[in-house]
Amino acid sequence: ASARDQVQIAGSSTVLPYASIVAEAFGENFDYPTPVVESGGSSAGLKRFCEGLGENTIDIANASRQIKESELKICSANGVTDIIEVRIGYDGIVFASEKGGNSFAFTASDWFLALSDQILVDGAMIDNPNTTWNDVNADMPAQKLQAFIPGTKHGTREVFEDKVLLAGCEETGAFDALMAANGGDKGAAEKACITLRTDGVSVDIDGDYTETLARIESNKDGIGVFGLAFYENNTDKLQVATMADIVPSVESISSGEYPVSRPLYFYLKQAHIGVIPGLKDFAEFFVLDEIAGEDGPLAEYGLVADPELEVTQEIIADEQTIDIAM
Amino acid sequence: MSAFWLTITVLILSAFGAYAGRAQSLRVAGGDARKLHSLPKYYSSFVALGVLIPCLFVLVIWLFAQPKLIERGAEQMLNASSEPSLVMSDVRRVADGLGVAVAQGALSETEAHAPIENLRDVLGGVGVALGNEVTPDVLSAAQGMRAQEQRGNQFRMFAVLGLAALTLVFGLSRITPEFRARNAVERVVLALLITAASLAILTTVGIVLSMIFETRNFFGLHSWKDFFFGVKWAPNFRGDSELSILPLLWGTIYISLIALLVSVPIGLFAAIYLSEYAGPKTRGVAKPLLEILAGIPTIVYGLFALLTIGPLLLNTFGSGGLLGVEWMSGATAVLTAGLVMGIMLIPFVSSLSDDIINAVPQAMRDGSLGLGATKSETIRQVVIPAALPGIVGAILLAASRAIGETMIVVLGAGAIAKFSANPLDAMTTITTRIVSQLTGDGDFASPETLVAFALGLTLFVLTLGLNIIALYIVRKYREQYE
Amino acid sequence: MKENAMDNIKISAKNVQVYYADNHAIKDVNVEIEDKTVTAFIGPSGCGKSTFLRCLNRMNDTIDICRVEGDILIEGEDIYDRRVDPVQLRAKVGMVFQKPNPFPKSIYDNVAYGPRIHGLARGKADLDEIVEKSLRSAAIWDEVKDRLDAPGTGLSGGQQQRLCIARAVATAPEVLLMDEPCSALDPIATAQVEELIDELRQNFAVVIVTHSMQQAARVSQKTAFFHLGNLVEYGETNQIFTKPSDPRTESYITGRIG
Amino acid sequence: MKENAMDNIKISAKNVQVYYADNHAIKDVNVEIEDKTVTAFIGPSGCGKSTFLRCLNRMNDTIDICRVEGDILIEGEDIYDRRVDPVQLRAKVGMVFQKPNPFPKSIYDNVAYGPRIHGLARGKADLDEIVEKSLRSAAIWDEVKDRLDAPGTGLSGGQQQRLCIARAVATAPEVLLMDEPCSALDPIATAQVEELIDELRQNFAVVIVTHSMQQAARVSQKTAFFHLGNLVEYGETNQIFTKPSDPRTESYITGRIG
Amino acid sequence: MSDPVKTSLLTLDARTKKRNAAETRFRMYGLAAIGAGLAMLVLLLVTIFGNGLGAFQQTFVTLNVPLLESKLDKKGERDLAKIKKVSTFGYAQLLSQAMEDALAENGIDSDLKAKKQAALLSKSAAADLRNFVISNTDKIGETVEFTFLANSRVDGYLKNRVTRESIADDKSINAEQLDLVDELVAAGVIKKRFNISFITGADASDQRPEAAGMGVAMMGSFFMMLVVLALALPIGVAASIYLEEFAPKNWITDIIEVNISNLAAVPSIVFGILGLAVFINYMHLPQSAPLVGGLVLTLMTLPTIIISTRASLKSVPPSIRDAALGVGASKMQSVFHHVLPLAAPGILTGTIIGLAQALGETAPLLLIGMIGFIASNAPDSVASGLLDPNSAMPAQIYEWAKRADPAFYERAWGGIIILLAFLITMNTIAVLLRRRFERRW
Ligand SMILES: Nc1ncnc2c1ncn2[C@@H]1O[C@H](COP(=O)(O)OP(=O)(O)OP(=O)(O)O)[C@@H](O)[C@H]1O
Ligand SMILES: Nc1ncnc2c1ncn2[C@@H]1O[C@H](COP(=O)(O)OP(=O)(O)OP(=O)(O)O)[C@@H](O)[C@H]1O
Ligand SMILES: [Mg+2]
Ligand SMILES: [Mg+2]
Ligand SMILES: O=P([O-])([O-])[O-]
Repeated sequence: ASARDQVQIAGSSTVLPYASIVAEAFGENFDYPTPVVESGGSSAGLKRFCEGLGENTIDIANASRQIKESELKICSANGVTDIIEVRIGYDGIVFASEKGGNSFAFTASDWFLALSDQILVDGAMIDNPNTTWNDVNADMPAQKLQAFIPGTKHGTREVFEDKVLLAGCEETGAFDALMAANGGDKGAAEKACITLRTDGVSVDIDGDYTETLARIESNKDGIGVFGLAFYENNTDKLQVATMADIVPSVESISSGEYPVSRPLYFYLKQAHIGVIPGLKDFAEFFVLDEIAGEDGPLAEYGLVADPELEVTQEIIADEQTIDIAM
Repeated sequence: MSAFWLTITVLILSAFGAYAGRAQSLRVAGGDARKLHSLPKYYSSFVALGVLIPCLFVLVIWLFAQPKLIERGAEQMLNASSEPSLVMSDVRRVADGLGVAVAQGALSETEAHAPIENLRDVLGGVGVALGNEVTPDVLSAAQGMRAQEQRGNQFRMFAVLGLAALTLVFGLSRITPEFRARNAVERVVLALLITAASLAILTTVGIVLSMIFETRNFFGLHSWKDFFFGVKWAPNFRGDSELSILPLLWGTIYISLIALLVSVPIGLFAAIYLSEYAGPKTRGVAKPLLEILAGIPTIVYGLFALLTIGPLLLNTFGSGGLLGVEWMSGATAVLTAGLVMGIMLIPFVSSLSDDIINAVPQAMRDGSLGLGATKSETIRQVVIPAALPGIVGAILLAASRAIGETMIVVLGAGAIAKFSANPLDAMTTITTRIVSQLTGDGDFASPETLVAFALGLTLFVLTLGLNIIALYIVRKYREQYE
Repeated sequence: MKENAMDNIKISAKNVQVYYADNHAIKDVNVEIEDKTVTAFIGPSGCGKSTFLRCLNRMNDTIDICRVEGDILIEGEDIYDRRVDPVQLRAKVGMVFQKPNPFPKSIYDNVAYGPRIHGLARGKADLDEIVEKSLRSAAIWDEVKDRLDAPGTGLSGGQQQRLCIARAVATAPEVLLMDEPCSALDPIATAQVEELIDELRQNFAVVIVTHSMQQAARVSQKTAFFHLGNLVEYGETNQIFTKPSDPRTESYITGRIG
Repeated sequence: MKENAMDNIKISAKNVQVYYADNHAIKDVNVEIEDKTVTAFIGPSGCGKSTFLRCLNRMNDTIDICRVEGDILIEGEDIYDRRVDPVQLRAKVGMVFQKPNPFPKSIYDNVAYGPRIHGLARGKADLDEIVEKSLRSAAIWDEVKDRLDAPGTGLSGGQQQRLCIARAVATAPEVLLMDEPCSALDPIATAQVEELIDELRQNFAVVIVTHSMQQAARVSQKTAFFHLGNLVEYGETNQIFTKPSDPRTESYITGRIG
Repeated sequence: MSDPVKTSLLTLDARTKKRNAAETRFRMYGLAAIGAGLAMLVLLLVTIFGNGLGAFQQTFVTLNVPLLESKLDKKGERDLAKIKKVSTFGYAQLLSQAMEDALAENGIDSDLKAKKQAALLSKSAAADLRNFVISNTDKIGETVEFTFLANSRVDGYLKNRVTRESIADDKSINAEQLDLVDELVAAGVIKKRFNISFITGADASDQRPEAAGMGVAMMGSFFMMLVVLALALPIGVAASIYLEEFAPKNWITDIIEVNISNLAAVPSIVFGILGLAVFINYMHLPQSAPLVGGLVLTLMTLPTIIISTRASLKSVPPSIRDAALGVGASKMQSVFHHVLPLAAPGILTGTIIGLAQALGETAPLLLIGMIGFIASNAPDSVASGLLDPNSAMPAQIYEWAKRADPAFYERAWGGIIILLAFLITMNTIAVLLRRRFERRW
């Protein structure tokens, strides 16, 4: 067997477009071959990352979330101990509906009242009776409730649950009611908060944003959850809703005003640096200001640049690995 | 001699063996091939195979074993502190690079064995990229490895060529007029056939092995009672998920059933028309055209379900639809996926059944027509029963395909698991959940991800059971009618 | 046994020509087949006996390259008329083939097949009766009565052919065409089938192709001798066998050995 | 023509039993078949003639449920011995089947197949000669000589069977087994085949299963009568036909009709 | 067998009429089934071609680019290593310069900033230029004419996918830029024409849909099919022959038989799991390689081929086998000389369906690393075709269909057209072969 000479990356499909933009530019500007960036999801990527060291394992795992403790354990059990964590920026999560239809200004409570299985009415938890947005919030149009939200495989779903549903649950007071009902069991209360109605108002989308878009196009009432980058590429078909009166944009997310976003990472095997040609160069190239900075191509495509990019650059330059608490 | 040229040499020797075997057989028969037990070509194949098989076997083993042995030696030489496989890949890269450099004339053979300055540039110059500067011990390990490789390759050459000569002489010496060369050659062929058939078992073992450990991990984290007997499928990022296979199983069965209800009648009637009514021209055109349906990527069918069939059904059965009923609340439904999947499966049923129906002897049809049966009576009562075992096979294949389909289900039937008898409800299948959980964002060591393996293994066992039953039924039926 | 031929014509063929693509297999054959009579077709292999026989119930329709010209009338009605439904025709003109071809069904279902599709039985009991009667007349009842549910394809060659005869008889045809029905039967079974043919003759016209001149002599009243697609001679069986008028017939008949 | 039977045994079967699963189809048969002799197997349909015949060249090996016990010796060698290659055996003991079964290949290739796989011909010309000779001896050469490239399956039933005989003869067997080879032939072709059988007898042993007792009488020197799996009687043909010693033989023979 | 009622043949009795009606109905069902199947095919094809044909046309911009020595090789040493130091960002300036020159040459005034003007070009332009310079250092200092791809929005504008209304909220292009496009089209600088590199090129990142091509993925599929055909067909046929013709009927062969039909029901993703575990983790074959993809697809296709091959072997009449054995052919000879040729049509049908399935399959490729952004070079040898990372056509289509830029949507459908063309070529060969073997006996 002859030795592998290109960087091999796998993981998150959210990070994939950014990684491929970087990989392409890297291939153009360096003598190294263009890295291979596989998709398949954060979990699958990290799993392969933690499979072990060596040529027939990947060098970098992309992830739309931070690596978990339990995963690190398996990693180190397989000898993958020196892991460099690189945060490349943030992914904004936006709500959008069919262009030309009603425009929306949401709050977290609106979403909770629209989609939760049970809501608090007059001090009691009852089955969600709302059928139009107007029922949810008198300021909103009398449009039928129909939401296309990420399926349970997507990390975006977790963000949606944490930053929208749970927040709404607390805002509307339902959380306290549930805490009381569950005898102070926080876990149970949270679970109840994020339990969605099953009458077809909320539809899980397991596919990609293109599927959500198609669903909205064939169902004019639909409101979908998208990544910021996706929305920005499809402004001809979608109009974005505000959240707590903030219009989502690279700027408003970067500044932290717009609440719904999540960090994106990649993980790198230190042991592979120097062995796989171009690995470190690639990692450094990825977080260059010209690439991942505010004016770089990634931001242009929709990545919310990390305000602390310098720190990240240092981490790579110094090959700082994560401490694994064993 | 490189492995490639060695293989070529062995091939040439075995071709020579073929020639010599033929000549020798004719010689021992005194020039009269009729005195031989077998045709001369069997003697020649006997000698050729006798050379080829052992030599290639030794060569392949050698190719696998030598690098392992040499690397182990080099590893000990290095007594590497960090991950040995990585250092070794560096060593291997340097060793290979030295070979390339010598081949391209950038280094002389003697230079390649001496310490080399700025090796990275030298190798870079011949197109071998190195990650960083080469440490002396890596270089010396690489050089040692190269030397050993060269020695090993020499041994390999002697061993293989020696074996080739030996087997050649032995093969030729076996040739007598009585020698049953055909039987010997056929035994080899039979062994190959058996090997091919056993591959199915190996694959099964592989599948089970590649899933069983993760499945065990899953059952370590999640209660098997909930998995097998729970009623809800609700994975959840914070853990504490309900992961029961039953609603998924229901969705799988329901969707496959609808797909079969679409594809079996259409496919079977199409097959009947093609083989019994259509002229050769129609058949020659229609059959391959239908077969294209099997080749359209499933993503296209998925989009077709999402963009065309789903909305169409919604406009019919949904609120404000053509029928004025409100049976359907979203475009995703069991029926959507079932219909589209059915279309995809048409050629599975039609093409295979057509071949099988076509093979029913004409005498069978004559017998029925001679009794005054119409063509359709003949088909329904004589031809189809005669072709039934094969048709059942085709349908099973279609059903198998339905169970394994993902894209159409994701885009057509949705991602929500539920028990419902309404075909206009969204549901999902085991296979799509396997894909979803495997490609999701959850913690890969969590039950939410590991459940994919348990689902896969359970589905495997279930279909195995179904197949055993199907085999039993087909057997019984066949015993009656053959 | 002899009757006035003219009054009693069941099938009459006029200037029949049959082509398999370019192969002219039947050349201008004229023949009148009488009702309540057994007619034997004899002639060397490949002379067109089977082909002509298959014209009589339009079984040749199933062969794409086969073309039939001329008229074939059954009771004065042209069976190649557009209005004629070959299915109805074949119910009237039954057929037993050269190679036994039982269906891959049970023995019972093989025989019940015809009566079922033609709706001849009033009920299960009636059907049972038809099946038994047919199997009996085909001289196979005793051998299969205990295994009517066994597959018909599991029988020996001779048994299979007798089953096929039973199957044809069960549809109660008016004309029965038999293409060497006994070539796979042993003498005892042959005798029984010949008896059956004689019995059928009481009501129907039977046309039988045979290679055995003894058989033709035994069972038929009329014999037609074919040669290279031509109908060389047609007449009373004993006349054909004793004083053939055509030299070809004579040489064929005397060329026989036993 | 009569010879000393003892010196001249080609095949001898000792206590042969054949079972199809539980069906005891051949019951303790002992028989000695002579070289350069035609032996006829006769008996009612289903009595096991074909089954026993197929034991002689181990064609029964291909039927899973079929089990053969006892010894069958050809020239003193047990053909069921482990060391015997059934393929080699079958080249020595050729076979013609009851239903004609030409390969879906050209007529030429049908006949040339055996010589090719056994390496009997030295070249194209030699092969052509074998093919022609075989087709001639099967009395079909004149009919097919102009269309040797046409598919064998396109011939008429009789032609197909003669082709199959030609195919068997082409391999130059020592013993030729024929399972009702003439049941699809017309008398002229039958006579020719019978002549051929007589000719083959000069060099080989021929075993023929037939339903026609005339044929048995005409072509065979020895006759074996089977009944329900038993070999009832075996002896000189004329003795069997004139003074059968077993009452079953007698009733079968007198039960004949032509 | 009562006295038959004399009926005329010329009039149909009621029962016959009914039966004939049933006959006609039955025939119509058959016709309707074929019609339904073909109608679906037509519908699908119309959708595919309607959406995808546009991908074969692309908009190009022709510019004269001054390869300024001051930018590319300040010292004028023509030292390749130094020239390589200039990254694509450096070339961007040359492009805006060339764009300005083009406007001036054609007398077009524009208030747009240079960067906005250059944004009409594809992002691949700089890379194209850099590659040219690196391989033609002698041209530095000259002005060279280039034809660059236009940005996907510009391309969409020429294809009516992008309109002034639709870009109202679009950050990447504005109405003034479209005005400029109109003028450049009039001046003949921007042209739409057939785009061969869609058929031959490699994938491109999300920012440049205009540069993405199917060619390399096509090679990936081609090499995978090569592996599948070379392994699945012989192994499948060999296994079927053994099981159908030689295997004793015992529990071992029963197990094999059940196993095979069960493998047909195993979801394809599970084969991916197997492939990852066995071929990559255990046997250490390279990741993302068509060889591994081919092996996985082989395992997946085998049951289909085996099942259909066995069915057609079974349908060969036993009398043919008897005939061969009767003239002294060995079992092996009878199978290879007679049975196999007769079974060939069915085997080919199984192969067609199996290969079609393998060609269109994506799920298992996900796990062995063949889905994602794999923009390698076209393979230059069989070994690199099998071992170098590559994608496959359906994987490429699947990836494109997911991407955010709507320009990829058109390419996804265009890719499907290429996939179908590939499939139909493959099938035609098999169908022609099948027709040679087909006959009824
Ligand atoms: N289906 C067919 N296609 C082409 N030619 C045919 C077909 N059937 C028969 N023939 C040809 O027509 C001629 C007459 O054949 P037919 O089967 O009628 O003869 P036959 O008298 O019945 O012979 P046999 O006694 O052998 O059955 C022959 O030359 C034969 O080759
Ligand atoms: N392949 C088989 N499987 C099971 N039973 C069989 C098989 N072949 C023959 N038999 C049975 O064995 C017995 C003898 O059959 P065989 O074919 O030898 O009779 P036969 O004397 O040749 O009859 P025929 O004259 O009708 O050809 C019959 O009862 C038959 O049903
Ligand atoms: Mg005939
Ligand atoms: Mg028999
Ligand atoms: O692929 P994701 O993990 O980013 O959803």
